Amino acid sequence: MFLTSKKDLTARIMRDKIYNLLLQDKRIDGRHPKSLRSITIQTDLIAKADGSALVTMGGTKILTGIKVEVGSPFSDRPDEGIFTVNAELLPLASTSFEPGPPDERGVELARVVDRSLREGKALDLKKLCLVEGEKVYVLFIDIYVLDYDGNYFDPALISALAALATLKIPKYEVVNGEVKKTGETFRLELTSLPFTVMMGILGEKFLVDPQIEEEKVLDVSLIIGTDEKGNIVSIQKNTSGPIPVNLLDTILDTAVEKTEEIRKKFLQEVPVKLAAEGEAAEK
Amino acid sequence: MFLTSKKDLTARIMRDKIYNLLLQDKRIDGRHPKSLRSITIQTDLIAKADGSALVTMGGTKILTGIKVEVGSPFSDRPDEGIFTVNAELLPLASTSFEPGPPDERGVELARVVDRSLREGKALDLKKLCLVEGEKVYVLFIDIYVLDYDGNYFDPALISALAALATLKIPKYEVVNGEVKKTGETFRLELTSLPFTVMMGILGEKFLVDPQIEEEKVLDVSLIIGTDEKGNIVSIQKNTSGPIPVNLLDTILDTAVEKTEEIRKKFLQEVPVKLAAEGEAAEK
Amino acid sequence: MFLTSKKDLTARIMRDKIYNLLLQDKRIDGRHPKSLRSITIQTDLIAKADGSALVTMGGTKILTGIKVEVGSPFSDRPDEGIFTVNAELLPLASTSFEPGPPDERGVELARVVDRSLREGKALDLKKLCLVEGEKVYVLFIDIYVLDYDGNYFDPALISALAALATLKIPKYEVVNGEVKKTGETFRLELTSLPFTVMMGILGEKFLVDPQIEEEKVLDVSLIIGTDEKGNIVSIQKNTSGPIPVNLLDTILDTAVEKTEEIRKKFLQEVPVKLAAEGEAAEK
Amino acid sequence: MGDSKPERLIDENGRRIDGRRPDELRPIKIEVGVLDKSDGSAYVEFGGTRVFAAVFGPREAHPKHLALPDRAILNCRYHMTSFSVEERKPLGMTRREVELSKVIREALETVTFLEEFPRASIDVYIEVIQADGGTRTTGLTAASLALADAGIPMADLIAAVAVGKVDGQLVLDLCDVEDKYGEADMPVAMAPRFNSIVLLQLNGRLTPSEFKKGLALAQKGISEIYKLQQEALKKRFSTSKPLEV
Amino acid sequence: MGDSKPERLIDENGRRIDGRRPDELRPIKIEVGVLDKSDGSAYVEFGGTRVFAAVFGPREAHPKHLALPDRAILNCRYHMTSFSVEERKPLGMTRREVELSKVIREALETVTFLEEFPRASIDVYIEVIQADGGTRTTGLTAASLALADAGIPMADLIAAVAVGKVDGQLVLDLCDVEDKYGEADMPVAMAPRFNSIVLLQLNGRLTPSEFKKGLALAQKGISEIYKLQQEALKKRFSTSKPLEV
Amino acid sequence: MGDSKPERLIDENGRRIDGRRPDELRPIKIEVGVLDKSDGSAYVEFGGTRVFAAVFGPREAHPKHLALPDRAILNCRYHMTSFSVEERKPLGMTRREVELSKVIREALETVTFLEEFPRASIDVYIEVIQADGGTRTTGLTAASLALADAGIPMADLIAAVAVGKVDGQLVLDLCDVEDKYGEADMPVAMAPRFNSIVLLQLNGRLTPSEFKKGLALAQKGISEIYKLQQEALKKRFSTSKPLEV
Repeated sequence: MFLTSKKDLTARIMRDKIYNLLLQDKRIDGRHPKSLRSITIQTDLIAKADGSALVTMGGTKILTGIKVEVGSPFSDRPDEGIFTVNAELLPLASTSFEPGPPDERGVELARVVDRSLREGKALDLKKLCLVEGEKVYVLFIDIYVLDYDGNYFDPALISALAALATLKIPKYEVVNGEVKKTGETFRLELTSLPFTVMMGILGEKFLVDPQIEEEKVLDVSLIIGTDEKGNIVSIQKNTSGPIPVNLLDTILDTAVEKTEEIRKKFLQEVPVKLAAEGEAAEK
Repeated sequence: MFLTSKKDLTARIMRDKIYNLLLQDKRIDGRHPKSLRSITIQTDLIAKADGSALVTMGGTKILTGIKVEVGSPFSDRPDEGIFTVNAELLPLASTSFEPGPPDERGVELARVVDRSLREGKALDLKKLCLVEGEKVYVLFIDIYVLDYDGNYFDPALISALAALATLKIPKYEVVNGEVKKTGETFRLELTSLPFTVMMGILGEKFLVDPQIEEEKVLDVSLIIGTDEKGNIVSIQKNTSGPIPVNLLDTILDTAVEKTEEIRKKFLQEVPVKLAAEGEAAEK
Repeated sequence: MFLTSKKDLTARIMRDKIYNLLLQDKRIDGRHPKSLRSITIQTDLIAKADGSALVTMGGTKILTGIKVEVGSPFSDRPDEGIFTVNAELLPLASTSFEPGPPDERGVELARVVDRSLREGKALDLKKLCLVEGEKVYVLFIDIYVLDYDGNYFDPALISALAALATLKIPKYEVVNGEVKKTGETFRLELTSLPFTVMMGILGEKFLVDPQIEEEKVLDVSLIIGTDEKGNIVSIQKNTSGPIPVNLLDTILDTAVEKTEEIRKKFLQEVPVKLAAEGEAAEK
Repeated sequence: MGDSKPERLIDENGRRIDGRRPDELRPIKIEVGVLDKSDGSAYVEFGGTRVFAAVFGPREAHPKHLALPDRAILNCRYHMTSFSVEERKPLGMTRREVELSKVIREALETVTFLEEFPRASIDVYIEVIQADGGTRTTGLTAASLALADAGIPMADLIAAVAVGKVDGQLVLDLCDVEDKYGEADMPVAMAPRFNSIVLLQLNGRLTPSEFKKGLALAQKGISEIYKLQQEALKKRFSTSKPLEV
Repeated sequence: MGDSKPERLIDENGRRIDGRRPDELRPIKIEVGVLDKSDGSAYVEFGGTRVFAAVFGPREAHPKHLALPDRAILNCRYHMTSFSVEERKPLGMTRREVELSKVIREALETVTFLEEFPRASIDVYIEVIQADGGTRTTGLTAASLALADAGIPMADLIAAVAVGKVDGQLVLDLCDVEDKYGEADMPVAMAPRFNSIVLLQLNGRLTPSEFKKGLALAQKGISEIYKLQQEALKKRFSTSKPLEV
Repeated sequence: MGDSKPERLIDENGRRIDGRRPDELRPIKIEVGVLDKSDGSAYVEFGGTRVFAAVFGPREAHPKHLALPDRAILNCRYHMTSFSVEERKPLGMTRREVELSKVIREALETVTFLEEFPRASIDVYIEVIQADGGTRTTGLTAASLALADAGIPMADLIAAVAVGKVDGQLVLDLCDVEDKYGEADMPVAMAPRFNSIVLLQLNGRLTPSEFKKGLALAQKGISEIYKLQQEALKKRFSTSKPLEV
């Protein structure tokens, strides 16, 4: 594209329709430009996972499960547990997803969720160490997009956090340097609750949490993550197109406001155990 | 397909020909519907393998070799050795095979042979343990289809069993928990001799051990494995198409009969060492 | 092809042009048939590599870097370090290179460089042993073709040797069987300096170090490696086409002569530390 | 969970580990039309086994050189989430998933009028989100509903269930522990209107007479499942409320 | 090298680990037209970060079924040599490289007149030969020059740089140690003529006010880089001497 | 077997480890037309080295975009079974197999009239079932017979053998132990009618004069092999009895 041109005729017509609605602060599904779609969160629904959550955000449906294993720490962080995030855009979720190993979109989704959790300091990885330099917990956070109606980023992070919040980690005892399952489990304290909100820009207007028809015609979109203190903890411009610099201030303010709305919803729905303030502040 | 329709004209003509012969208990290569093709078995032909066998069944030719290594047992079976079965449909065997990693047919062949050996209890895996929980024998049973004239399942299992029956396993001594080759070898006792027979159904008739022209026009086919006591130890319906329930009784009886015929041939050709009855009965 | 026929018309015209020049001992870039293109060698340009060299030979540009790690020796050579050679024909170097894992040409390049180093006895691998049977140095020699104007073999080997000659290997101390970096480094003595020269044959004539336009029309080409004593240490015929037996004598003599020319250039440019004669002679 | 073999899988009252009688199915939940973006979909639970299936097509086969001149290609992918099983399943397709995708596809091909859509493809995706025995039969049951939901013409629905042998006794609809510690697992799928078997595998050891009894037991289960499928389809075409898993 | 965290990243005089002021770029070296066999190329150094970029095209898209009827496809591969980083990078594309290839491609698409070349492809290859922070921004800076060198029409060049937060202070053009031990890394790329951001990522933690100051700092750096780019292009079209790395 | 280096590879009588004289080939067995389903095939043994080769084609190149307008593509895959070598070879193609497939293909291309079959492909598959030295030369010898058996027009057959240096002496047709513990291995393939070399590699160290003697030794072996090939082809076209390995 040259900056914002979209040449395809049908796309143009849809773009005009969506843009004209936006000028009146309206959207094709009746929302206000700054309204999120409705969010539902179910946790603990996969008994074989150590933690799991099914999250819907409008018509987008995402299932995340976590398996806990014991492994070796990274040599430069001998006293910290490890987590990895994978994301699969399942072909049953959309005609635009193909079977096979994650393409660049799946990789991007996983990495944006990973960065938001990591830089948003959701976990205290030191709590996941069993034997320093030897044995630590390894959390495999696996995200599956089951139905894709636009913006998989925000619900993916919500489902990852909901699965983490309700995670039951097997307890181990250390006997002569070897670790053995005790049969009990413990809950992980979260040290922060970072959430993201996807922003779409069309002309000089913007909207939050685009659904699929909107996504297709936006000039550009970006995902912004913030924590409960209003810090920005992750940004990802995820499509081609220009972001006018002068729009960014308002967009950022809106991001802080909308992620706070998600955070409230999350705290209502998910029995999260938050670390005491003092602890959470360290790193 | 809708159940048994095969629309291609040439296939239809061939189907009619084969079906009309079947109605007279005849086949295109002169066999009776319940006759197997002739079987030849050569063992010990690959000196670098610990066991090997070349089996022909009519025009289908299969080479299996076994390499023995020492590895760690599975944690839930600390006192048992391990075997794995791989199968490659070599491109030199047929225009329908492509170079590259095993496609679904190669995977299916390997898994059907694996299940037949495992559920048919051909081996006593406890005899393949060196140090409980630490070191066990690992048998790599690798099957190569060299020439494909229909039904690779039955000769593949025959060649795997012939290679197992003549396998020379390197002896190890255990010295301070370490294992060392002694330079000697020992033979493995087989605890059972499961064989399969492939059954093809055409209309209300069926035949055994289809060759390639028959395979192409069958309504459906299945592979049935039995042991020497007449137990059914594996079944695999391996093509699309319906199996009429009322044909199954006769098909099963025939399977038991024909695998017994293969077993006799095998015992004539291969110097197999069978475990004493008592032992074989355990699990 | 049937022996030397090249049917494409443009190729034919170019071939005739190059051949007619050759008959007058001339080439399209003004060189004599037995003249190498000019060679430049820069070392130590990648600070994050333990050794590196950028080599140009005419318009062909190759960057090699070496990373040193500590690993386990091969069980049949417990007192020797290990080196591996990889080569990537980067897509930015030529329209004929594709992104993705090395194709057969990249594999061939890596293996020819590997064989030339190994059989040319450039390194004394015993000097790369830390704890016999336990810990040895592992050198990853990674070759990247940045610009491809014909004959990547000779400059690839030059760059590998220049990176080896200037390699700074981290020193380790052995403390209770464990190895620990001391923070110091040492230089590797080279025990020999094998170089290759690529030879192109056209009719009954031949030339050295073809550039890309020549490569495309040659009847056949081969790469010959020699050491400083005039031994032939590697040969690779690397294209289809016939080598007339009667040309080989002259070609070999030229190869010895031209690699000696490369060797002189190399010794001028690269601060190589050669092992004492006596040591180099052993194996 | 499932870590060690229970002392007995059938108690003195003939009850199974989860309280069922030998010929009893687990609680079954079926919903059709649960995923918006596919042309047809279904969600099926057999006890702890939970499966989504979605269908796309008929649509132009892609890449084109795979298209067949006289009928549609039916593609099928049976896949499990990494956390659906006891030990984390590695990402990518295991050999087991490759094999099951094949036998499920062959079952579906048997009842689908592919000849009506030359040069097209019909893509069936099955996603097992929790595995507690019988995932292939549950997946196939779901897939045939998803095909129906997509309006693909079929000669019949496919209903499927596994039978097995546990502590020497034939039982219907194995759960994971019964599959793991039992003596045989035999998945059976049928096109009930034709009394035809469209998928059949046996992993384990049965006498011919046990096989026959097992098959009869499977047929009994299949006729129950078939009814539930028809009810679910009827419900689908009268209403469309959102799914709660 | 880079093995352990320095005690402080900014000294009492406000100087950074490599002696720079917070708002100072590293020494930048730009050469255009450095690789003979591509249609356009550039080599860019930002301090220890060294990157080649090459462009092929517009040329016929291959395989053909990927061609678009109304515009060119822009492919982009960002790749690092195995020895460009502290720990040897495995051969093949890491997930990080896959993601960066995507965001760099999207930035380039934003300014390129792809509509002028229907059914064509334009292929951009970026090779990082040494990584010392800011490889994606350096790579993008180089790639837009390589596109210009190839004569591909663009609405503007792209100039890019990372800003970050180190020891609590905002700094321009992070080097590796600052990236690793700092609190935030925010790569920014712009089409300066349009005052538009074409790449934006944040890995770390900033307050909204820090974000705004950081963005202004990035804009300052970008305008300096943009000048250097224009000079390098001018030089390219007046002469063409060989590159010395 | 082959685990440790024998004290000497040539004894005081000038006999090699397997009793041969330095210029002696191993027992060679050649059969043409051994695999039914290919268009041409051959089985060749050089002592313990055992190889099948099969040819398919000329047939339409697939996928079509690979077809060449003026000649056939010749594809070649040299592959070893996992158990053909001392240490189990991993499944899939090793780098060695990739390289050998290339040089074998180039040798075959040299003598094949590919121009007679525009847009076609000819596929050559070589399967080494036991490796005891000289697998590429044995494979190439077999492949050229399989091409002849398939009726593909060729300027000449290819006969091939390795020469080497063992305990300081030049020997013909290396076996595995000689290859492993010898000083040089030089596979040579020729089109004897043209006195042209079509494959040549050297792995090891030879003086120029040793090279020349070695080449002469190879030529001697090649002329013997060439005769055996011709006899086998004659036999093929007069009879066709089944193969016994």
